[in-house]
Amino acid sequence: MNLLAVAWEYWHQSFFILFAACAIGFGFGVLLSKNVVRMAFYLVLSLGSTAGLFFLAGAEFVGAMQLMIYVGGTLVLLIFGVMLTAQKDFINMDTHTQDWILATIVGGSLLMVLLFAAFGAEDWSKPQDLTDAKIESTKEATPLGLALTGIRVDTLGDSGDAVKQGKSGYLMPFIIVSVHLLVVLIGAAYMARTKKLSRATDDKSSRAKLMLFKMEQETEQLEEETYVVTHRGQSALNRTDSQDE
Amino acid sequence: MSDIPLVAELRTKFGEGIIDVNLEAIDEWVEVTPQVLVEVCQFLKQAEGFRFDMCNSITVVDYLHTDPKKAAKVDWDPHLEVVYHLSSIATKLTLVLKVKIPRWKNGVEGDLPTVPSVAQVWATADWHEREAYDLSGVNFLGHPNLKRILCPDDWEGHPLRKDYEMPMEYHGIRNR
Amino acid sequence: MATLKIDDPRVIEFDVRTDEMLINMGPQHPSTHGVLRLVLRSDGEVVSDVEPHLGYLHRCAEKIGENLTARQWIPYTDRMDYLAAMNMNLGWSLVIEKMLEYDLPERGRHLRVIISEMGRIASHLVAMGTYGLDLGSFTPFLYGFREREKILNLFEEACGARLTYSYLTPGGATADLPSGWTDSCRQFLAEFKEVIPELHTLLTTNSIFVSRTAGIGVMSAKMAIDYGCTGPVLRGSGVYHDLRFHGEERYTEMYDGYIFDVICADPETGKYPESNYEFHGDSLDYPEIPRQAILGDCWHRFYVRMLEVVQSVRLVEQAIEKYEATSGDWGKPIRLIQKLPVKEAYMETEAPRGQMGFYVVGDGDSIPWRVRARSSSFCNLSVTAPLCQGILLADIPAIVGSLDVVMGEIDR
Amino acid sequence: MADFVDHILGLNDSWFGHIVAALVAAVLILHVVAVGALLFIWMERKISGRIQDRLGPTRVGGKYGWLQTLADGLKLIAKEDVTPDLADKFLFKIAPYVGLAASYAAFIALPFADGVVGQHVNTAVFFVLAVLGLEVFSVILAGYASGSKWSLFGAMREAAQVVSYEVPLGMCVVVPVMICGTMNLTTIANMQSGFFTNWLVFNDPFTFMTAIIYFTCATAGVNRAPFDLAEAESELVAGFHTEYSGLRWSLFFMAEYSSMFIVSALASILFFGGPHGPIPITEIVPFLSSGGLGDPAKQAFTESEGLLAGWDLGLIISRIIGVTNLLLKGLVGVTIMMWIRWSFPRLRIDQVMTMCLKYCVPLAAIGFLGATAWQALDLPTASSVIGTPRYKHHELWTADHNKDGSKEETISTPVLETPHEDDTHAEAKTVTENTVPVSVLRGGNQ
Amino acid sequence: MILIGTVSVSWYLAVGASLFVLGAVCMATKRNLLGVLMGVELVLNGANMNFIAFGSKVLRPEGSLGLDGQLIALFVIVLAAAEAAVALAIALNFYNNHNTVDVDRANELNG
Repeated sequence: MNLLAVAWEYWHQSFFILFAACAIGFGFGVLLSKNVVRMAFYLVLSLGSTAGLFFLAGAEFVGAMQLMIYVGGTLVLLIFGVMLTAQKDFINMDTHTQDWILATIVGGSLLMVLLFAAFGAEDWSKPQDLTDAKIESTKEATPLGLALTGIRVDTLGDSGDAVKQGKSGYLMPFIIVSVHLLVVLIGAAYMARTKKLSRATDDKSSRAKLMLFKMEQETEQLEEETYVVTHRGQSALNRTDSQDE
Repeated sequence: MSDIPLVAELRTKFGEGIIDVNLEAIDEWVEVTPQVLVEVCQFLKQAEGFRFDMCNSITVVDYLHTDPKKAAKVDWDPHLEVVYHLSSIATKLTLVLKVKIPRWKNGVEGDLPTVPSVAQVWATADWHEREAYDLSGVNFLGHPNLKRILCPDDWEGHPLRKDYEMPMEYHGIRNR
Repeated sequence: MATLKIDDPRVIEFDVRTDEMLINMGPQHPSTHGVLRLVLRSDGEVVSDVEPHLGYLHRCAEKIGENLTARQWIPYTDRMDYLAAMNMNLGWSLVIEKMLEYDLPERGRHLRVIISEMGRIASHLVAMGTYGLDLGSFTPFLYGFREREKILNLFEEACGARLTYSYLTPGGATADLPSGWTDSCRQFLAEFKEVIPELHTLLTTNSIFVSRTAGIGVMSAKMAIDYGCTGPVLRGSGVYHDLRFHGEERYTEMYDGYIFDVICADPETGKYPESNYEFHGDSLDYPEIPRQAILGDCWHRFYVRMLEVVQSVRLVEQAIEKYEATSGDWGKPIRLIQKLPVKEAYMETEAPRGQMGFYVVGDGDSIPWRVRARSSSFCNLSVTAPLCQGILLADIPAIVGSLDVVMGEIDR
Repeated sequence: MADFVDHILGLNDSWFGHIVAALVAAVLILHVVAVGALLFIWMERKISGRIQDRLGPTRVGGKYGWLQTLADGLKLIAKEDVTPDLADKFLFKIAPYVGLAASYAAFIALPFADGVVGQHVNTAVFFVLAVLGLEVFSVILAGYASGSKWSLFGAMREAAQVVSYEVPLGMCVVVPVMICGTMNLTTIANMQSGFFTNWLVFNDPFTFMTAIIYFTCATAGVNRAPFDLAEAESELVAGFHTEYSGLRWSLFFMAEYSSMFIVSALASILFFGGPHGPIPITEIVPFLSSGGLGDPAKQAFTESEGLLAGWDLGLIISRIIGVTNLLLKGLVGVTIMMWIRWSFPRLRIDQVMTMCLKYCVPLAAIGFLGATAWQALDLPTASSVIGTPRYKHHELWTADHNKDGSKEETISTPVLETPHEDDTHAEAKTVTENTVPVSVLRGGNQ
Repeated sequence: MILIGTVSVSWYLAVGASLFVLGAVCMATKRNLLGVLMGVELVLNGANMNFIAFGSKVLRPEGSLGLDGQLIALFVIVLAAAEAAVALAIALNFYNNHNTVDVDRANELNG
């Protein structure tokens, strides 16, 4: 009982393992599944669990940002793309076997190198004391916001001159990224529209008809006859003499 | 007879195209030959004092007595009558046009008699003529898409014909 | 239609390529009224053309008419426009009376005005309710039916039935109105006048309803006449034509001595006739027409129906006074096997949905030689194809709903 | 809570305590969702009945038919869960759970009263919006997995609508966050304690406008009332959940009702004072006011001493009053949504989109700019004019903080002072010259 | 439950590395254009993981990147959104002109 009690003190560690397993497991899901829609769904779950890892690392703001912008925005865009193109034969496209063998060899070796590096450096794997109090105290939403607007509140006391005045914030990159986003999205929207008529239906497609219908309506001038009449209707034949009584 | 302004105009314009004008009937009607029907309709639609711009209904009446006794008593021989009820919104006048056509095209059973279509004159005639073709079996020449409107497309026979026999079954469903 | 070349500058660019598909809307789709089937050619959002398929409710009532006498065919007229069965019976009775040159006593005439105008109110209430249902709001439907139930109770007192009455027959009506009926009718009218402004706020002046219907399915007067549309659909496009005013002698004499005005916007000014009629204390000022409404669009057709209800209320009030002034024979029905002369007669009456025409050819026997019913919804529906070209999928219920079609009448 | 459990079972800081504490919190929130859904379905029937001049359910279980939802539930559970053969089995089955999980997860960071919250998340507002954004996946998956082109239409339309309405929603939420200087919902709620003029909605005309726009975008984001394109019965035959039946279908509805509640609860916290009622009972009645707002010692659940530490009755009652207050406001929000649903026809998809892009986004932007200007120019707000004293926190970042490296910020004493009279940064003057006089309003020590 | 000691930066690096490799392999093997895009997303997330690991005060109280790590992670997320938009625009354009999304068949350079 005691052993378990000790193990559980580090709930941080247990959640880490949970989220890491999800992230890597669904990553494999993305890799192995043939159906492109399933791949998209696994990717959503994998990125969701990485957001969980960010929360565990104390980066709350980035975690929420990842959930909202990355998963809620980018992947929705991706799924829209999947929906529009995943028709008939493009859903299940399996890769050829020799690609698989080559990819696993290269991937595996790269992974080994990286893992060795990760665990090699002694400084990185020093265990820390992770009690609850520690987690609570790291509130960075406000300093993060301020840092983006140029005032580095958290490095006020450092010795370096520029840093001392807390002026080494991220105002410049912040502005550049916003302008960059604007330009990119406008470009993407412009590029995404098709230039030519939809080939499948030539001029019978609905938009072409709509266009022609509108043109006809303007050209054909509707002569409005006024229908104001006084007397009652009766057969035209039994009126003998004058036209109107 | 010819003192009625409309009839006078029609006579001058179409001569013997206008066969006769019946004034004693409850709704006076003018009988017209099929050949001259479309011009008459166009004229009636544009004529200054009349302007029959709405075609209320197109009906086909089948004159045929199936049992010989009654057939003998009647003075007309079997024929079809296509009746056009017109009315004018502008002048609030009404008119009935009639066209007499043989029951089958030059006597051959199964060939539908033909009447030129007035769908170009009034757009509403499009559906009325399709219904007349569907129920009474009259082939309207020049109709944009003449196919059955009320009965299923593969139905044989025209129900409103006097000599119409209900088919025994339709797609396996017993009718009688 | 001019053919479209690829490098034609007027070609509008399309966004992502979508494949055209044929979509079946109906015959059991919730928003089509009864068993109407619309085959849409659409790419998901924009509909390129619509083709209505009819005949799902076709019983060939005209063939049956050739085996029944005039009075025996009355129940078939009920089942044509089952939401306004009274007006159908009236149409058939008038044609037979025209053929027999049968004149109706004074009391019978006023009785017919009361009953047909009440039938019009009931039918327009259903039209308003189902149109609200098409556009997604459920509440007007229940408000409309709550009032309609009261009218049906009155009809039940008069003739025992609630939907297919067979009450007005050639020669008058099967029975006179029970005593006290006119008082309960007056009481209903008094209550109904309070409800009308409520119904207006529910739909007519509701900003979402206006944005869904104004400027949609615009039909010019010329097109309406060309396609044979009649009734509120025709008057919605500004054509001043109401058979109660401009109909045949025999029909318009029924409305002799009544003061009412035809609801139709004046094409130039787009204004409706002022409601000079004093209405539960203050005169009911019609809600004003929204900016984006164009003459001949769905909103105007709906608006014409709502105002016609006010005129019908006015007519019924006058008819009750005139009815109570007369006494004696209310017009007993003609003999069951009344011989029909060797003549033919055609008569159109102003049914709630448009001009309902009946054509009878007699051959001396009591069973007519040929019977023909010209239905108003049949022609009104024929307008959907040209109107629904190039519109959004969500507008189709709006347009078909504004035409207020009943399948029983179309398929006969 | 965990220590309370240890206290009873005699263990010291055992893992069992932690799990039980977590379970208690989870079940409490589950109740809000499940019982809420039950209540809302019954309310929907009753309210739509009243609007349509009829009675609504009166027979099932007593006069007011309050067991009606149970009957619905049983019916739905009894119904067979049909999966269309064209459907993509796995995605079809998982879609409703994704939706429910998303809207349920948002409850973690929603504070029901001052200390009564699942998990203190500093960026609570951002977290709730992010999680609500995930609900769109359940719609897309349901639409795609049902195989039929009708449900695909519904899914694509609704996904486009929900994603595009997140933009104005986010902009409206930024206004209260900016005024209170923190994203922590508990602090935002505490800022609005005291008389109702302290509510942010009356702060200045721009926040008033933002509150209204927030509510409209929230209704659209949750797919209710005039914006419910997905189940536009009249065109697309019940949109994306056409193929669902039985329990799965009811899960979709549970998700919809729970996200409706979250959105209106968020509205009440951000704009309408959250757990703090119009008349501050907890402050006036001396017995109840023992628990100062935002005081770390008095936090519930997760803190070490736990809710029932010293059996401080006054504290408990004031928390309970706070919780009921918030639930009632959430209920009012949901009622308004139902009221709108039953009195308006539905908008077309392009009208919904134009309304979002042409009306909601610009208005939200104006609201934001106006509120910023109002703050910057320090114009009189409702609370400063006739406001009663309210909880005021003050965040001070000075150089000497970081010297000892322990990052212990000075806890601004949660004394209730009327705002704006201590704007002279009294404490800031005494600090060394390399202080960055950033007076940023920050929450207590959560 | 093996005892892996307290969670340290190297564990985060390991997860980041595996995500990175998964993304790379996915980009290499997928024939569907959108599959490649998903691979790119995984790679970017792997990189983000490292930034957060070094930047978090919880894992390395002293000598950590401080806020810079998280700020760069923010920028990565935002730029990934922009990149995904452009990539999808290209993919849809390609789909509309060549009626296929298969990567192998994208060999001509025109149009």
